[in-house]
Amino acid sequence: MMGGYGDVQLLRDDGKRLDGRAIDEMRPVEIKVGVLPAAQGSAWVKQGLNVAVCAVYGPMEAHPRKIQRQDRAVLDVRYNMAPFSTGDRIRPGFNRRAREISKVTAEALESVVLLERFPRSKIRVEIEILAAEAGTRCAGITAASMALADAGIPMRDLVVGIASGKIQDTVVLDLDKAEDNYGQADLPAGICPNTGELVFLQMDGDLSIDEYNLAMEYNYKAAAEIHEIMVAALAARYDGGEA
Amino acid sequence: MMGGYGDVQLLRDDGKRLDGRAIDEMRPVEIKVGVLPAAQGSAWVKQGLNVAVCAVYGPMEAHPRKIQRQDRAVLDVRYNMAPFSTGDRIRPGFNRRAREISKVTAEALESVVLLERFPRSKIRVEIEILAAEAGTRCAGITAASMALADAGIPMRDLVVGIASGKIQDTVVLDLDKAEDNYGQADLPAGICPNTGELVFLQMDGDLSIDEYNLAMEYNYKAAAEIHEIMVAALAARYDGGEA
Amino acid sequence: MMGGYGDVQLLRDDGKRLDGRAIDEMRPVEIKVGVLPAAQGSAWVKQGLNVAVCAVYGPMEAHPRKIQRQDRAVLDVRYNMAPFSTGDRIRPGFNRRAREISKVTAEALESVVLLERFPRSKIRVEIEILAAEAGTRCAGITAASMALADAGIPMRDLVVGIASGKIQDTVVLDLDKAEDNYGQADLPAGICPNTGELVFLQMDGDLSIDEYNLAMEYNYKAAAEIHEIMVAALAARYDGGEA
Amino acid sequence: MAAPVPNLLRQEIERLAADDKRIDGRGRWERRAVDLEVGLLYNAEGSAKVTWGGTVVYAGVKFELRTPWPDRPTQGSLMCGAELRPVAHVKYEPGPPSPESIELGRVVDRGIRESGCIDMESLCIVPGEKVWGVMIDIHVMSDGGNIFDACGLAAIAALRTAIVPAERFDVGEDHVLGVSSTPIMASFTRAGGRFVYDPCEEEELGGDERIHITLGDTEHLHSLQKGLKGAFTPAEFAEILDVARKHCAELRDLVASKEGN
Amino acid sequence: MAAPVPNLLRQEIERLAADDKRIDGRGRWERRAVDLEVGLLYNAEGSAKVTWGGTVVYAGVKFELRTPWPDRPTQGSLMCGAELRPVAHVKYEPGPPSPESIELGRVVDRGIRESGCIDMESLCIVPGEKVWGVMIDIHVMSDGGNIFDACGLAAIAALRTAIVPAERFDVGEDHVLGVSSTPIMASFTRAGGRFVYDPCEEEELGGDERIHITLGDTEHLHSLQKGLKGAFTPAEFAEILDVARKHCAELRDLVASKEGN
Amino acid sequence: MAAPVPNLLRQEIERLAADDKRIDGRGRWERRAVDLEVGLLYNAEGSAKVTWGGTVVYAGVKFELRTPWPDRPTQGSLMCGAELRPVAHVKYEPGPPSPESIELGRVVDRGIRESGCIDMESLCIVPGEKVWGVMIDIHVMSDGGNIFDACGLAAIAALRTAIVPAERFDVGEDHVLGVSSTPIMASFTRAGGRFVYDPCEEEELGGDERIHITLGDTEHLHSLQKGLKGAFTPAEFAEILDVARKHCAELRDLVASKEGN
Repeated sequence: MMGGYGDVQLLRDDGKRLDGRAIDEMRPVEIKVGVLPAAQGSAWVKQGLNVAVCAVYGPMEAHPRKIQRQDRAVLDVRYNMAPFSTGDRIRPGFNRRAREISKVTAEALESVVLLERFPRSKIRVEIEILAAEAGTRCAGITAASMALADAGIPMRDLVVGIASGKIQDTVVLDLDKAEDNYGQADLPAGICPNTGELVFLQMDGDLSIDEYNLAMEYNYKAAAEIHEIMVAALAARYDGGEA
Repeated sequence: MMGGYGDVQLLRDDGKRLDGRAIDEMRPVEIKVGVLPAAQGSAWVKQGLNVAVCAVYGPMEAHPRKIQRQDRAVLDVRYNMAPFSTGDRIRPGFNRRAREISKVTAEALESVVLLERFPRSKIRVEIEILAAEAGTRCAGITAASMALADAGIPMRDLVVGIASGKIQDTVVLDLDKAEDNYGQADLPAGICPNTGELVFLQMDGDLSIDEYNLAMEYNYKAAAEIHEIMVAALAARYDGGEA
Repeated sequence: MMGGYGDVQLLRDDGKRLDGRAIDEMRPVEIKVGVLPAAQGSAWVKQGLNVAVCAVYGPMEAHPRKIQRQDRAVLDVRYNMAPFSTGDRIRPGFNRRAREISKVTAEALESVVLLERFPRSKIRVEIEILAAEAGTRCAGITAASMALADAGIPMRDLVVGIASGKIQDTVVLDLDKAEDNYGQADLPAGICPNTGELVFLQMDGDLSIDEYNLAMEYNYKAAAEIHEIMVAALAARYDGGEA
Repeated sequence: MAAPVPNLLRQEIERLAADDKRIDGRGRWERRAVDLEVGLLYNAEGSAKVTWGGTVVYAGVKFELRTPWPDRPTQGSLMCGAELRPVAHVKYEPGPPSPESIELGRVVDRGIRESGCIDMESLCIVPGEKVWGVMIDIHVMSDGGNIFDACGLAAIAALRTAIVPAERFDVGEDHVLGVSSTPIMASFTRAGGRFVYDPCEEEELGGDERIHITLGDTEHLHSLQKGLKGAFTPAEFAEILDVARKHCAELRDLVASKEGN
Repeated sequence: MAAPVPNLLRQEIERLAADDKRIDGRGRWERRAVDLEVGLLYNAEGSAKVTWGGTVVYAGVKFELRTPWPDRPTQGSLMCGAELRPVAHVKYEPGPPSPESIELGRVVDRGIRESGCIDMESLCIVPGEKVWGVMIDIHVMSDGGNIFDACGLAAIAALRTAIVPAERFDVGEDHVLGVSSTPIMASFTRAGGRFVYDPCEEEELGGDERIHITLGDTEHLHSLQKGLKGAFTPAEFAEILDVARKHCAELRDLVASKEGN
Repeated sequence: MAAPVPNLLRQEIERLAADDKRIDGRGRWERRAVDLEVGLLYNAEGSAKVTWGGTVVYAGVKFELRTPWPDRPTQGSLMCGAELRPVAHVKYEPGPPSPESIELGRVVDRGIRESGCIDMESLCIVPGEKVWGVMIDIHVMSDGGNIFDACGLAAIAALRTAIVPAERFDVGEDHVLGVSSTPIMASFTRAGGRFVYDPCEEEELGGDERIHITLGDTEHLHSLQKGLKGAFTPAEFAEILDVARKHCAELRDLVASKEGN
């Protein structure tokens, strides 16, 4: 955000975006569950050219003891970008950005998983970004809630990760890479599709309060669409009898 | 020490030092205790332009178990320089110099704290250098013994940190930054003002045995002066009823 | 291996190697045990200009508990090159190469040590390379099995570390530094001299299956020679009554 | 420091909340006393100390000469880091940066960076060759609750009073670092079931969700962060945002009052 | 994923071995089904996904411009790394690279490097100044046994389908990375007292010795590695080597079938 | 290696001290036998092995070409490090450098550096561009007590016999590293209530304070360090210093006897 590239043209004369999308149109989303045989539950999310894969393990005994909670499970969440997922290779290992995203993703999921059902245990959620084209933290949150569902972990609601943003003083849904690099703001959110609650929220850049409200309206609209794809993916898994 | 800058003039024609001090005169010292509300005990020491702040926590249960001592408390001492405390920013994290100073400071304090009163427990001593102008390890030791006193930890004696050194073949008290950079020797000591014992001693550079004896004489003289300031600071704390 | 230096001449016109050795001749080997007073068992191996020293400690209680095995001892093996052991100084600390060699060395030794005699315990094997002239992992394995014997740890057999390789399309025994740098293949093996079994094997470069068989034949021949030196060193230790 | 009795404390906070009260007697949207001092520290090119209730925070600014990134040859850089060292509270352990300290540093960094208050072009000395790197380090010395707001305040105050040490680096005359606006953070925590502004240490023990909002001079949003476990509704957010506007404006005036000293 | 019952399982594997059978019904030298896909991942200059029984592995190739080593001014460089991240199995923990992952990466690396399939001279752009660094990263996503062979296959397939992104780096036109041969790894484990090819997860639970063999197009050996506790005889090795030749040839054809897609 | 029985051992040491005796039969100010060998190690440009009672220590010197620090364009650099690796004693664990090993390296380093025995200007090759970096690494192989003095001795002996490998780096002819004096360390520990010189392993088990003194050729002090818990008086220090002078002179002669071999 705010890279000082105000002169990059991101909207066409016909009001559409460079890739032909309308301002309130999200990139195509595909979702599959049960993709990793070694995991308890897993999911694969493709949003535009992003690919996020998530494995869930557990509930299992939490160790060392000092991380155990007497009244609930702990979620151990890692968000990781594969070295080949970005334009320039990134060195393996947990960087500051990944640690922050892991933390807020864990907190979003803790808000919906019925942790009190599994005292003293641990649930591991492993999010791997295999290809990154802006919006990976949102794709990762969607993948994580799908993998938890695939693992049969009880939840109050799913979580949909989705972002809107601002480019050329215009609020748009679901920024792609160029829009993220040269845009003016990004507002990623984690929305519970049934309750309408927010369990994840970040923002950077520059948004007036009215722009914030419009961006959030787009996020809610997209969350409903993605929710349908999620439900269909879960249904396909159990219809197919693969479990 | 021994930077090979023998031609830098550090004494004026009138025999005084560049900042006007006499050769056996220390920099102004200010001390306050009870400066950090979250700590069990705390102290702030300003010596010249050095600022050292210390927080003490405990005694508390020592864990993991393997660090416990059945017959006494362990002291967990950290000396740390803030990134902005020096001319060039220093990267956060514990470097070799800080580890050595932490070790010898801990050993100095262990020599006076009545550790046997608190078996199996731990006392944490956190020394933070916020501004460094030569002599921070000594200011840190003084701050630490004040913070321990403020926390009500029983001690055989206080410890005063103070250094003398050699510049232009002359022994002087309490080197400042230029004197430290271009001088010939530094002799920091930790002195118990009541017993007269040494619990901390380092030295580097070049000192004849006679020069060593004179430098140590200056150190003892200054320790008595600083001790008065320390006692006054503790008295002010309890008079003021802030505890 | 395969550095692309095919034009370096490593064989003389008389069929001998640059240092005068025949193609199936190994470098001189010297072995001593009981060289480190603080260790339970120790050995010093000089092979050519390589110097490998090994200390063994234990069996001792394995801690932390989670590394304990109910039915056997664990071997904790470290292979480390001293900073001054190589042409360019190497930074202290465990690098990827050292970790791999430590792993395969441990696995070789686990294949001969009677671990089941010491349930829940740990045996530490510390290999230090003080001078490196190609072949240090093999010298380290030989030193380790000698130090284990010196410590009185029961073993099914000793292990001899020895390598053959290929230079100028010719299979040769025991590559030295130039041969290792400019050669075509290296085949280090860990051979049990009594059973004839292999407990360690690596290879890189380019070897036809026939070349492999010849190289391994050389390795077995050398292992028998080194075994005699090992037995003599152990005998000297106990004859000398130094234990 | 009282021993934490989380369950009893939580019940007490809930009981008080039912009467619209808080554990330290404040109103729901009331702030604790804040004291700001600047320019205290030798060697820091800009510095600030914030005392905010029982919280004490220092920030220091340092400069270095850097080669610019090849794709941004005329831009300097800004780096903001926070350390939650064990000096600040019995709960902080030594070791590598915790997720909490990384989040703290990154949220403060985004609020300042994204406000655009520092023109990266103004940090250029020789295009493609030499630019200033500005580094703000925040040192939390005593955690008495709401360290996010205290750190944000210390950071912007240290920046707005910083002097670029051009003479020491032989690249011209010392000058004030140009900072064109004053982004301010306001933080809220759910305590007793409802959100409150400026949580104290006891209110943070509940561990319920926090919302951090950074507003610029024109009341635009520059950074948002929801932290910790919990969910909230858009209506709750709208109410909070309104409170944030008032407090950010007040604290912006406090910063202004310390400049030019 | 069944809970591991090592002792019972070991007995069952031994019982089956006495009848020359394996736990998943395969013959001793039989391979599981292998699926190979290439070019799947945006941003990777070459990529491959291998599904090998219950094992799933991705490999991605990236390029960077480097200054060559002073003693090899006309040579580029190759780097191959593998990560056994906790995504792949409940048994993998987060933390610094384990000895297992280091061994995996280095064995795959040696097989490719030592085959000479990439001419380091072909990676030179300006001698002494600018060469390509080729980096293959292998990401194990699901460990269902025999990850070594799956990683080796993914790595060489990603390399053989990689495009050198010269345009993006302003050093000419994009072109295929020249890879002159197809080194393939074949791995064997002792299970039930004898060696088997392509061990499944249950067969690996025994923890007995493994042998990894990399063969080039001409059936020369390029890399050998014995892993884990255990001893073997030269005769056993000779038998294994023969099996390896057949399977390496088959998998080499599989890679070829995906090229030029 | 006897199992440590600290309490009984401490009592025994105290009992002996009352009769002015030591656990290994030595007098209070007596030294154990010291053997010094130099030039043993291929690849090290200078090397020494010290066997000091049950303590065995190697030191090796390496050289590298460096760019000088901008503020000292005509000066090379010296770096001295010590490793207390787990090879040396059952009490040493693997892991990052311990405070003990850092202190050891820094105390040895200061004794050599501050004596001025190496003229940093003599390490300059091209002012502002190219200087020598001299690196002494000390490897403790067996800790039988008083490793400080053994490490100090090994380091200065390795330095005084080191050859600058100028030919290998293409900057002239190989030559002796000029080392103008021979700083020697002498260490004392409180055992049985009084100080003793050259503590053995058993005397160190008490864990009482140590004093390390480095003296130069003219008996000037170049480094002091008090380590471990404990207090001492100026009078005790004066007595120790006198003993140090005698032993440092003896060991300085031992170093001299190995030079030019």
